[in-house]
Amino acid sequence: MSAQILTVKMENIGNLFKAIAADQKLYLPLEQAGQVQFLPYDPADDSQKVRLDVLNTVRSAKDLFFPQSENMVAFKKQGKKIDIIENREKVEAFTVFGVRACDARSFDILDRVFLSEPVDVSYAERRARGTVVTLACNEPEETCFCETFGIDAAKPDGDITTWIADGLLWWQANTNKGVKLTDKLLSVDAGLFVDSTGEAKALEEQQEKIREIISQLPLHGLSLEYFHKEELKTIFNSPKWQELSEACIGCGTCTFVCPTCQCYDIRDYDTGNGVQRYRCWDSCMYSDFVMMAHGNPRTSQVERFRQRFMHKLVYYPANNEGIFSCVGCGRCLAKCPSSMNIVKVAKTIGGEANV
Amino acid sequence: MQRIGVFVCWCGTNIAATVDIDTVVEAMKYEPGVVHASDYQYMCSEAGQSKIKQAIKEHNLTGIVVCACSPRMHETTFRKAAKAAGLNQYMVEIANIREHCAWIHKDRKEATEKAVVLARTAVAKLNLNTPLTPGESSVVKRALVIGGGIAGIQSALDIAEAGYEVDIVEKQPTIGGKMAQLDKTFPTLDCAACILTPKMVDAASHENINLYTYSEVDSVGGFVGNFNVKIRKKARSVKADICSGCGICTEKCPSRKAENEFNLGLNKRGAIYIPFAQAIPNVPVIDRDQCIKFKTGKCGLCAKVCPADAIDFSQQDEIVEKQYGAVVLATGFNPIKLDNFDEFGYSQSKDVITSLELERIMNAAGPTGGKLLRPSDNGHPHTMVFVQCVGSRDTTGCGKTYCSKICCMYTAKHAMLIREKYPDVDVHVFYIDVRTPGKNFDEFYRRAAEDYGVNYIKGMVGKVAPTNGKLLVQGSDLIADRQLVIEADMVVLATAIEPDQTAKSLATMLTASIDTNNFFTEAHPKLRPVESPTAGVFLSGVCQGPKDIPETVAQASAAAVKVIGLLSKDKLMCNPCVANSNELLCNGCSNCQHVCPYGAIDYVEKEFRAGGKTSLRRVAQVNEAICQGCGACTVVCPSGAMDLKGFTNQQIMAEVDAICR
Amino acid sequence: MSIENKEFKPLIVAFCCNWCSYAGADLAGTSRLAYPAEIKIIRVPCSCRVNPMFVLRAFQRGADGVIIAGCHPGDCHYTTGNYYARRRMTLLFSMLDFFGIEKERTRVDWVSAAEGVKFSTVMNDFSKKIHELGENRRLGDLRCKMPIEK
Amino acid sequence: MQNADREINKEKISVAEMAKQILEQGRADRLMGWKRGEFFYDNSPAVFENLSELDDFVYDLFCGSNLSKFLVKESRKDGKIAVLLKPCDRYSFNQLVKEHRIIKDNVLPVEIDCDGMLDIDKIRALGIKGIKKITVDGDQLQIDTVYGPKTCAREDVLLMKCLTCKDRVGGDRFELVKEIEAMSSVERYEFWRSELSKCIRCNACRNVCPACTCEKCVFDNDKSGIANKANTDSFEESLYHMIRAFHVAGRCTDCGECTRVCPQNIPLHLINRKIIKDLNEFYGEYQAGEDDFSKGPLTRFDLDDVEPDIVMERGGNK
Repeated sequence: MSAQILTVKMENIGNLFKAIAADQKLYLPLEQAGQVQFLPYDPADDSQKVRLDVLNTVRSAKDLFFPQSENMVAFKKQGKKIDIIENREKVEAFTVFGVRACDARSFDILDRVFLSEPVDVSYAERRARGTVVTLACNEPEETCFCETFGIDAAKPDGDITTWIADGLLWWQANTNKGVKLTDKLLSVDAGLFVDSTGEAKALEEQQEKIREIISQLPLHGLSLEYFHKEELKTIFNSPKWQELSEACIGCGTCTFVCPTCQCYDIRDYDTGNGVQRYRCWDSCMYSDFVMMAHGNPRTSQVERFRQRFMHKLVYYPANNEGIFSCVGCGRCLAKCPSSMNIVKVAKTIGGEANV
Repeated sequence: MQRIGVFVCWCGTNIAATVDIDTVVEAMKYEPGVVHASDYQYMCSEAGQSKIKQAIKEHNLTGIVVCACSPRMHETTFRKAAKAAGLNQYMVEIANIREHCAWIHKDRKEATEKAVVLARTAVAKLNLNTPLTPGESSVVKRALVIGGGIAGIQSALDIAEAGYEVDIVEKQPTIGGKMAQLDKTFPTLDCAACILTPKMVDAASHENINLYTYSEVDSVGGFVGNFNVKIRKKARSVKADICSGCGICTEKCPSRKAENEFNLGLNKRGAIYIPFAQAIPNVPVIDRDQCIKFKTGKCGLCAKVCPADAIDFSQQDEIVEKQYGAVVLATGFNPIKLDNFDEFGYSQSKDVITSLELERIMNAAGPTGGKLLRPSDNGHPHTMVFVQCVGSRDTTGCGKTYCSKICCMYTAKHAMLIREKYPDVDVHVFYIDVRTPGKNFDEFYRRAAEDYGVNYIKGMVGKVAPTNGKLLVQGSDLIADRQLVIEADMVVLATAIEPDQTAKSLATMLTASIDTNNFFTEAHPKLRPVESPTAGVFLSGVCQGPKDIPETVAQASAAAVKVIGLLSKDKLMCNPCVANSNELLCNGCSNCQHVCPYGAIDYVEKEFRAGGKTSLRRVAQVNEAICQGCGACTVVCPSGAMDLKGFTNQQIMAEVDAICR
Repeated sequence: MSIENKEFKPLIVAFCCNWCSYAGADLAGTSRLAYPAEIKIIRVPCSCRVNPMFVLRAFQRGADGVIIAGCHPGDCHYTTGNYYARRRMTLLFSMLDFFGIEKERTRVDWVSAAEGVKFSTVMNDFSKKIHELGENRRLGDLRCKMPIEK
Repeated sequence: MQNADREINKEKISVAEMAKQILEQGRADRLMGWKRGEFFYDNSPAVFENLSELDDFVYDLFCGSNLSKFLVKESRKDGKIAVLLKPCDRYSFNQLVKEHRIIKDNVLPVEIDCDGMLDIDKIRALGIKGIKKITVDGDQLQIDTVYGPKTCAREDVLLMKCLTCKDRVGGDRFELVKEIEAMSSVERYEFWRSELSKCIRCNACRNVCPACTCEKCVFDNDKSGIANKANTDSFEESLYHMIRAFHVAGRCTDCGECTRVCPQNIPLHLINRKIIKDLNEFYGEYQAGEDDFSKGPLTRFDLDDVEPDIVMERGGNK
């Protein structure tokens, strides 16, 4: 707790949002038709309901850095002449407020993929322009198991970390991007924050409370060490995959709600006055995923199902110093139509080692 | 990628007047796939077609787009031209820039812009065309003629002459139709019976012609070359093969109350009757509503007196099912009902008659034995008034909008015959315009007006009021510009004619199209006047539109030639734009089978290898000979497995895209 | 065509069945009965060939109105085609209306081969309605409408 | 024509007991039912091959999923499979048999009773979190959570499809549809824009729908012209749901699965119910899957069907 901690009364959190949104776009967990999403905050529109109590948005914050679909390039053809038009979306600076600890960790997992050579230009640009303000979750749910991946839900990382405790919003900048935003806010409205670096006792109590709840969650103590130790081939050839994948209907829900899924497809669309090439999320559960000239390497749902969890628990860790490509946010546990998910897979494949 | 040639037609000035041809040709050069674009004054002419053929060879084109008139006009012409140049005839698309563009837009810029869009759309469709080869289907070497009037008889005779079997179905007990009721025929004034009855006898005796009189068509299935027709032979209650036609039964029959339809109700007939003496077949028919035996069970006198014992009360309707290669419609006409025209007093006085009734009165075989007598008191008329256009050229909605074409000539004929036989009778004719076009027709009318002193009055009749035995005809004389009243003994109304009411149901059965007046629509007034758009159905006589006997006979022979052309082929090229199912996508859910009007789809279990496994799947198969290509199945198929060759989903989507670009 | 400044020029796609309404359109042409040039006709074998996908495709690519013309029920060259089209289009229009798309943007009309006059009056009337409604903003793909620039 | 023969629970024994008997007596080689999940509420559909696997068989308040669509794949394997069908699932089963998507002879349909399944999203919406255990007593639920015990009424957390269950309670299933119809055209447009813009195009609604069983869906087939993987424009969102609603029109049995599985809780069943309401209004009452042989409303017609411009004249749709 060495760095400076500021607090804002919960009642005038609105002014904080207005201050942030003054010169850049601010994304908040807003309610739209009964669902909470990260949507741009519009200071003028007071019908927007900010929902900081909801644990997880259905579309994770990944959508702000790696959107579901984005233009790449367009071609226009006149007779024999083709000209290429760069029409990628221009990204200005933005802040996203209310990111949970698990989602915050997913950015690091995605960075390892998109920011390593060859760098993904549009992802890098969005990451550079975005400031992540995380908010600790006071009421984790039974589907949470971020602790398994060494994430401390009480102390989420991110450019700025905030907590809600004792009617106050506690604000702590961690990175220089965070400091820059804090200084800008202070320069705009000095009275916005109260410096309470010393008396953070209420905050520590809240953090203890969070950690205590997490220790009581049903999935507390779930360990995936089996996937580190066990040899890839035995996991791959386990007979349990057939039984596990029976219920899977091959939709893309688990992949599209997952904050760490990173596969995408590039498609062209003939708009009538030119061809628009764009990138969009793809799901390994789809039957035409990685469809190649000769056909599709994974022809049945068992193989596709196995590929998804092998990638998260075996292939990705193998390439990234053992870091699992899962942050335990629990979205796939809640949203799968057949209630099949990574925890059941881990327990069934891992056997007693994982209980 | 296709190599497409675009040919823009000027159509003389029809298109060039409002569409800037060069802009269209220039615009087409940039369309994807187009390698050649040119224009010509008359693309459908010999020179135009050879320009196309030459361009096909020179640029080795894989498809051509012709921007000209409607495909319904010259699609077959340009397909033949392409075929002659070695190109598959279905790699031809037509952009209709005349009827749908040049003729209906005044502003040149707007019309040109639309022409470019329509041309671009045709090119977009052609890019996705694939060569199609028409399938073949068999031809049944037998024709069906519906209607036994002069039109039906003439067509049947000509077809039979060519050696093909013909069946005539006539709903009256005898063939002959309306012409049998006429006395004399214009312009030669020879008697109708002298022309008609020999043809009726030929028809009856010709070994290739079978007569189904007192019969109706119940249902028609199948399609060109293979019509499957059910004919209902209504029970005559007389054994036709034994009856000698002596007619004793018709004289002895006690029930005399029935109106004689043949004489239009001017006299009565028995319950068992022969319509007229020269009837073919000369076999009586029992009218079961009038016959006392059928109504009360007593009588049966005809059976007793019949020397050949040919009466059979137990006879039932009989359904005959036969196959035909072609169908000729010759259903003829009827005068319209005059309920809407009571100002002429038709329902108030028996002396106000229609022209057809006058034909019966003047006919030697008619109710008055040919003497001109007033129906009310059988007296001799001294003044007769003819009223033209009763119900024809009527825009008020209670009559027919069209001109019935034959009334001016037959009224001139009536006037002339009456003046010649009874010089003491004054004849007045109220007319709007006397229309006697064609060979010897106008001379005929001028002879009636000048030589026979028929008083033609240009004006309309306002009212015919029957007052103490006379008919006060109140009309106007536009030339003398005065109102006048004529005291007449008889008034003859030249009534409008309309198609027989069976036309509507036959059109539905044969899916032949009819117009708002129930006349059958011809495929094209000039290019294909005697064929219905529905392949295998031909039109003969007034069922296609008002016409006189010379034209009817000419059209009847024309229809016969078309039928002979069809029957002479052993194999018929059937429409290749039919449905076909992509078996990899097909779910086998039989939704398409439910909607197919022709039952052309059935299912088969097939082996499929996918992903290393073979699976047995139920897939749809289309019988290309039966499918007519309507496309109902393609829309009800969710996965798009069923598609229509020539109008595929992709092609129509490409057309929509091209239009909205 | 950019949306604001230009005077609104609607784009209307008409699906005409080959046997009746297309022939009706030809007759309207031969009788020189004008109707607006913004109506473009696509020939289909029968009104039952028109797939709701084509109607939605037309709206997607920027059409402001779609009209389907077929034979009068009972006159269909394929005996039953227009009966199916009638049921399907009634359902489509009702669903589009349920999604809040102005219901005057779509229409079905029966025009026989002899009704050139009716064809032209129907097209003029439909085009007038679309003019009143204005540009189709609710059911269109912006990518197809906006020209592609830097 | 008569429906395919089926197994009825005559002696009213427990479902688990029935499952055991069927496998024991060999009346079927495999049985399709539900397997207990990690928590109390996440049961998964599963195929049981032998008695030992039946140990983690479960039939409780959280078996809302409709098993009939799995049979499209399962009935093509050799051997006979028994399937547990709740009253609302039977319509989907009949419809799939009618369309030859299920090979009837390889399946033994077992009709089981059901008195309403629960919706975990509704329980969460009541603010109940950290669920550890749920016990039922009468019409109340005792829920033991990390944040202390909570209770709620069973009636308040029933699945949407159970509120108007065709077998049990007869609520007016078109109530919400009528509400939307009463809105003005602009309001309806706004309502559907805000609902459909949530769609993440995950295809769960299509892959779970028993009426959507195409070998290759038009949205996956590039040659169809409307194939797409993402809602790159607001139009794509509407197009996907409109075309899907249209493909199942006249075949949708209103089983409510699409709304149950939608991760964004979009009320998709309202679109299908609107079409069912229209079909009933225009062409007479019809319940898809009532039997396994009759023709649906869109594959038949009447000579005097209503004209399309009835949509223009009807009141309510301002």
